[in-house]
Amino acid sequence: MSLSSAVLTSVPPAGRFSAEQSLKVYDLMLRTRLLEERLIAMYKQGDGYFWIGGPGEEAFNVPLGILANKGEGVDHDYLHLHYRSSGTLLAMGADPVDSLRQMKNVASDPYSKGRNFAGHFSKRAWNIVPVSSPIEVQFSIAIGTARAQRAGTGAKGITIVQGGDAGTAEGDFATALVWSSRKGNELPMLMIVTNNRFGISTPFAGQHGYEQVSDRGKAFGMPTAVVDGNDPEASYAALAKALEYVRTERKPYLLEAMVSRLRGHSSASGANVAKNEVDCLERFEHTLESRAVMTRAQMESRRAAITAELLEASRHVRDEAPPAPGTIWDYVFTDKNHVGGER
Amino acid sequence: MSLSSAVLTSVPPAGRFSAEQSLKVYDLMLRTRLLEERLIAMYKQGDGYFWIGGPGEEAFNVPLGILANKGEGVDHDYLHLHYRSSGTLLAMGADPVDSLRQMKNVASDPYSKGRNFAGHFSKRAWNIVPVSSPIEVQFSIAIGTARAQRAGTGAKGITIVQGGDAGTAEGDFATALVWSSRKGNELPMLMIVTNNRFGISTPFAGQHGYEQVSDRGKAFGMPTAVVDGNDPEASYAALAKALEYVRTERKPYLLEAMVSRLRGHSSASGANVAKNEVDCLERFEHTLESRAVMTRAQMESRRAAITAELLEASRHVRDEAPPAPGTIWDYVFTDKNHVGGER
Amino acid sequence: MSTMIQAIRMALHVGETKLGVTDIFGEDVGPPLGGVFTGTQGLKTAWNTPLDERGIIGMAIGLALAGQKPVAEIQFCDYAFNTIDLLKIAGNTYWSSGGDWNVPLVVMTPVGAGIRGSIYHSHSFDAMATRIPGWKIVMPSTPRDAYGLLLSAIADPNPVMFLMPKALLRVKDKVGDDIPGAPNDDRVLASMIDAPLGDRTQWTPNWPPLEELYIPIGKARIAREGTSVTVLTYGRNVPMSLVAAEELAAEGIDTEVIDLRSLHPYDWDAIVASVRKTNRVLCVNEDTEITNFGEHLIRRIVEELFYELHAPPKLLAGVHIPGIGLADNLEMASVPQTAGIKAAIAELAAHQP
Amino acid sequence: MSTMIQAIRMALHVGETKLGVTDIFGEDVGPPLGGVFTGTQGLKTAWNTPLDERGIIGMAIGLALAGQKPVAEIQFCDYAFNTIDLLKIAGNTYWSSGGDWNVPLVVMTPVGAGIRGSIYHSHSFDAMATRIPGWKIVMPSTPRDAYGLLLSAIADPNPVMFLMPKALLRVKDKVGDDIPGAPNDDRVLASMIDAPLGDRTQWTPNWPPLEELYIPIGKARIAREGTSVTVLTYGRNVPMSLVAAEELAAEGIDTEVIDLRSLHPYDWDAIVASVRKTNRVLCVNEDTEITNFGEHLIRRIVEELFYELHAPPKLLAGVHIPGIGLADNLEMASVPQTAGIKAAIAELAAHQP
Ligand SMILES: Cc1ncc(C[n+]2csc(CCOP(=O)(O)OP(=O)(O)O)c2C)c(N)n1
Ligand SMILES: Cc1ncc(C[n+]2csc(CCOP(=O)(O)OP(=O)(O)O)c2C)c(N)n1
Ligand SMILES: [Mg+2]
Ligand SMILES: [Mg+2]
Repeated sequence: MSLSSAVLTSVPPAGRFSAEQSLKVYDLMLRTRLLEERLIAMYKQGDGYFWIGGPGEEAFNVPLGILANKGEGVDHDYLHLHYRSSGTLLAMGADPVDSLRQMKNVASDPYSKGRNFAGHFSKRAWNIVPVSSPIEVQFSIAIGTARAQRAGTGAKGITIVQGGDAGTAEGDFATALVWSSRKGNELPMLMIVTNNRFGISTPFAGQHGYEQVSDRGKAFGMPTAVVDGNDPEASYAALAKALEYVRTERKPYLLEAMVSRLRGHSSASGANVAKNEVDCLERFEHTLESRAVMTRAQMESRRAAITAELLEASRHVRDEAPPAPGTIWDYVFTDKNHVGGER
Repeated sequence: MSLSSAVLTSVPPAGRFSAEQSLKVYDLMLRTRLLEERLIAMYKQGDGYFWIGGPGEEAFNVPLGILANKGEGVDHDYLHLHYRSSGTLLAMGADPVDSLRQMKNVASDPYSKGRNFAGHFSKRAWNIVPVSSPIEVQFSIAIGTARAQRAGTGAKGITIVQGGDAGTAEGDFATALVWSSRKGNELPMLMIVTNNRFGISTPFAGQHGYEQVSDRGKAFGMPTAVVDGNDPEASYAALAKALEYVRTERKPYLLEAMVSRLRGHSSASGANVAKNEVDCLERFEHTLESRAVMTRAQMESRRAAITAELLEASRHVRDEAPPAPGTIWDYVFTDKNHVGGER
Repeated sequence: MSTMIQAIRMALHVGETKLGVTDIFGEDVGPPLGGVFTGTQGLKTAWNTPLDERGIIGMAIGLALAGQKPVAEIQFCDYAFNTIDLLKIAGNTYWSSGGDWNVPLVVMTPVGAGIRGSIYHSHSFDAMATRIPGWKIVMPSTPRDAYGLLLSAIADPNPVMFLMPKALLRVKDKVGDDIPGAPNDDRVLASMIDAPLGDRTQWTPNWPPLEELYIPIGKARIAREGTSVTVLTYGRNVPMSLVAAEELAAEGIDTEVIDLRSLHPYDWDAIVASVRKTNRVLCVNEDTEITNFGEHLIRRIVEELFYELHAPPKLLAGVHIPGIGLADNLEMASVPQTAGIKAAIAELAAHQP
Repeated sequence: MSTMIQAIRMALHVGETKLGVTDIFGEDVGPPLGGVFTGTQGLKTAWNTPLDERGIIGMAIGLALAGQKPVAEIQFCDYAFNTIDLLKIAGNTYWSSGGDWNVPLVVMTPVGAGIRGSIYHSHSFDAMATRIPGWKIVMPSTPRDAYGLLLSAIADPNPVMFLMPKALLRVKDKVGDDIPGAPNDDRVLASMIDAPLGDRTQWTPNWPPLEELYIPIGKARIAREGTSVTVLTYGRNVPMSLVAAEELAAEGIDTEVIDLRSLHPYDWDAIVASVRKTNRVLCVNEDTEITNFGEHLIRRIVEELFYELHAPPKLLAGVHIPGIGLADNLEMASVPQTAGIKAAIAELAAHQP
């Protein structure tokens, strides 16, 4: 488990964070937000071709990263994430500079070697399965890591899979519901829908026959819940409860988090500041201020420090080498010319 | 509407059939059963390569055929059927000899010109969309005919789509649920699952997280029902009620019929008589006998007459010509060499 | 003068007002966005679907069976690969039912590289599409061809796939090669049919008095006549090949560039005529090179015109790797570029039999 | 002496007992049926999945990511066409993640015509499979090759597709060409490992003491040496080509039949050596002929060995129509038959350059 999680495991579900915990979560949320802002700035300055990310999901994704059982293999949690998951990554301890590297598609990008878009994480050492652009396929793939961890195997980890609201219209979402809930063959799998009420330009309303996506889990006999994903304490508690259930019962759970989309869908839609959306960071700042956990000035100075740090990092990344053309041939197969039986 | 339906429209839902109606339904059920038996015999005698069909579904599929609004175009019902639908076809007025022709894959096969397996019906004049071997795709296609008939278009017909229980694990079943129930965009579509508790060799138990497939409709806000598909009167009533709802409300309805599989999955599994399955025809015969609607002797003579008729027809079909090799090139395009604009 | 995406939009407008198109749909195809490339802005029958490509193709098939005339969009062809079975059904229903049910639909989808689209916005679909019998497949390289091919696709009673070369969608057409009925001034056209930025709820397009134009499916266009080498290509690689040809003209190499426009049925007569003239062939496309449509063309040319060939026919295509990388270096090394086309033509021209 | 399906079952048994196979799954793969072709009878890790091919492939990818060794079956390749996007993901994950995650899985699926399977049990998958980078693709034509290729597929740390020529699954192997450790008497073998008809709940197989055998992926087998014409083929068309070759031998035509065994990577060295010797090439496979893998082979042969060729290379493949019809006449006219192969070889041999 990550260091940050040690700090927080003592929080009672649905309870308030302690001062120390608040500072930790705030710092991660702020760092995530500023990282996304730096990525958008890089895009706007021509230091990257495309941006997509998670401004508006920090209050949910940071607790997820804190609570995940980090490590490699079936005794740790597999994470099949969405492309708005920088909060989860940073909470698990990722270095923000690596996101800048992927944005700038330099050779040192550890997630894809300059091949993939920003936000498309991959980290085997932490069981972070590659984020793939095709929507919802992670729900069909997650059943496989979950099977490797099913009851009776002795595996301690579980599988966590996350996607957006619009994506639940794909058959893959149903695949995850069907396969995870087979009677006698249940899978230890937390399914998360981060509902920002949009798929690119298309509003949730008019595309779905239910009020809440999580209702779809009910017919399958699995527990479901909806949480205000703009509230880090509520999110933390809901996640802790869901994770506890899945870890213990080794059965599926469907959690829907209502979140915001603060910079629109992606750079393709401008990445401009959205109107009429709750800003979880602002809200948490108000809370911390009103609880006298932090002052405005402290917040400002934290913001300034991280901003400077990221700017500096992005300057550094700008000078890193692009991948060489010939590297396109790397990693097609694990062997250049593998012949069966030569183990 | 078919002649047979005129006879039956006066039946009150959930009520008993009149004597006349009973005879009509019995005759269609018997005819369907005997047709399937003839097809199996043809297979076993080498007059066909493969058999699949509906022995055990007559009590449900015959009422469906009776109640369907038969004809071509949006003012009639589109039928996207399963491969066990001979009862529906015969109830709509299909000539059984055409099924024999498809079994023998002769050129005169009106459903596929000797190209497709038995039970793969197609009849545009009656809105019977081609039965396709891939399981469940009909659920994704049915949303299109239903959209052409949605509220506001003035279309009088609705769309009926039917599939097996195992097939509901495919994403296409979820596609139909999602697309048919979009708020404000509901589709006039009756979805039917004929649940025989098997997918080939795989039992229902252990593959699904719910007791009844129809529970999956609930989250989508659509009415659902389960009916004893071995009882023609209950089936008739349940279908009448569901159809009435869809025709009037122009919204989706999910109906599950519990049916039997009396000859196993197909000829690949032997097409032998199954044990421990309720035989709807036998049951209905008991009912008619106990109600003194028909005597055993009358039933036997009916059976003998139809059997003889079908045997005679199959002898005739055996002499029909196979499709010529060169016909493989027919019907690739509607035009041999169509060039756009030449309307 | 218009862009290809404007030409597509205008064709769809003609489709829904004159040719019976009832439904234009796909992800983000309806208001407010009108398509991620703006292709469906302001169209009265355009609507947004759920995020479910299988539903989109199924919907199109169902509408076509019900006698409607649907135009479905898959937002990027990269996301059509979970629907191949349904595309096969669209292509085989007429045949399987022995001529009972035809399936008159159009699927349009942006294809290819050139916009730094990384692994999932750079795929090609031409090789895949040509593997699905029962479909007609077209791919324009100019706005005018896009307009005329799309109208032919809509008029056609069979399933037609309209592949949109995404790198060319915003390129302006040459003057004179324009859309009949559309204003020549591109600013005027934009003011009439491009949705404004920001709030669009009050906006309606002002369509020009467009005339019908049908580019026949199955007929190629000789984009440049020449005698030294034949280039068989389509979509994005057409303008690239033309640039290469112009550069080579200075070196005395006279290249014939054939824009196939239709991939199926393709214009075999045009190919034969050109090969008989030049005796040297280069096929250029962006799809991965193993089991590639250009290989089909080469196979047929070799089988039927072997003794006409003065050099081994060549294929220049995407390399056979699992994706197209985001970094410039990676994308450029993965799909044909003008310099590579030029070198391949020059090599063929210089080849001594 | 065993059938190919028995050889596959024995390889899977070795896989689950010696090579770490953890899960063998698919529709009807587990008890009681053990596969629609009996390929998975009696295996301890075989289980039945829901009827959902996307789930099956997703499950395989997930298990592979979790370090397990899954073998997934798609009941007929005809039902894999809604999973192409997932197959692409299996093939691109290692590349996309810059070498972070490999995906060691095996997908096996029956392919091809020859059992009067009509429109949806006769498809081929070789052309489609070779279009998906990152996969190794193998296809046996004998029980022994099936055994050895499947063991190599299981041992391989990459995704491997094992295509099962369904018309050959129940054909008995020639004596001497058998599985190491399996009894020679086919009745003895059947009594040991074939499930009884009827109730199987009490049955357990009695596995022979099988030995590991690895047929290297990427190496072809010269099924018949010859000097007149080279036939490049695989799967069901290998025995057909051998029959054609024997018949032609009487007419003085000495055919070399190369069983590719691996479609990707394929054995280019073997192809080059043979073409240099015979100077005439025929590619034979059952898939539809437009954008066909044989066309790739021909394109490469033409590009690299043009001046070695004494006749235009030929492709004999499935015709480009939407399906394979049920009636005998239709199936026979749709995919290569022995007589057609023979005629094509004879024509190539007789060709005067
Ligand atoms: C299979 C597939 N279809 C279409 C797309 C294009 N696309 C990218 S994001 C997106 C909308 C996703 O909406 P949602 O699932 O709600 O996630 P969000 O972006 O709102 O977090 C679409 C349609 C895609 N990436 N994959
Ligand atoms: C997409 C697809 N996958 C697999 C098959 C092979 N198959 C044919 S029938 C069948 C079982 C269908 O079960 P169910 O849906 O319950 O219908 P039933 O046959 O019981 O009426 C399977 C797996 C198929 N035809 N299509
Ligand atoms: Mg969303
Ligand atoms: Mg069933």
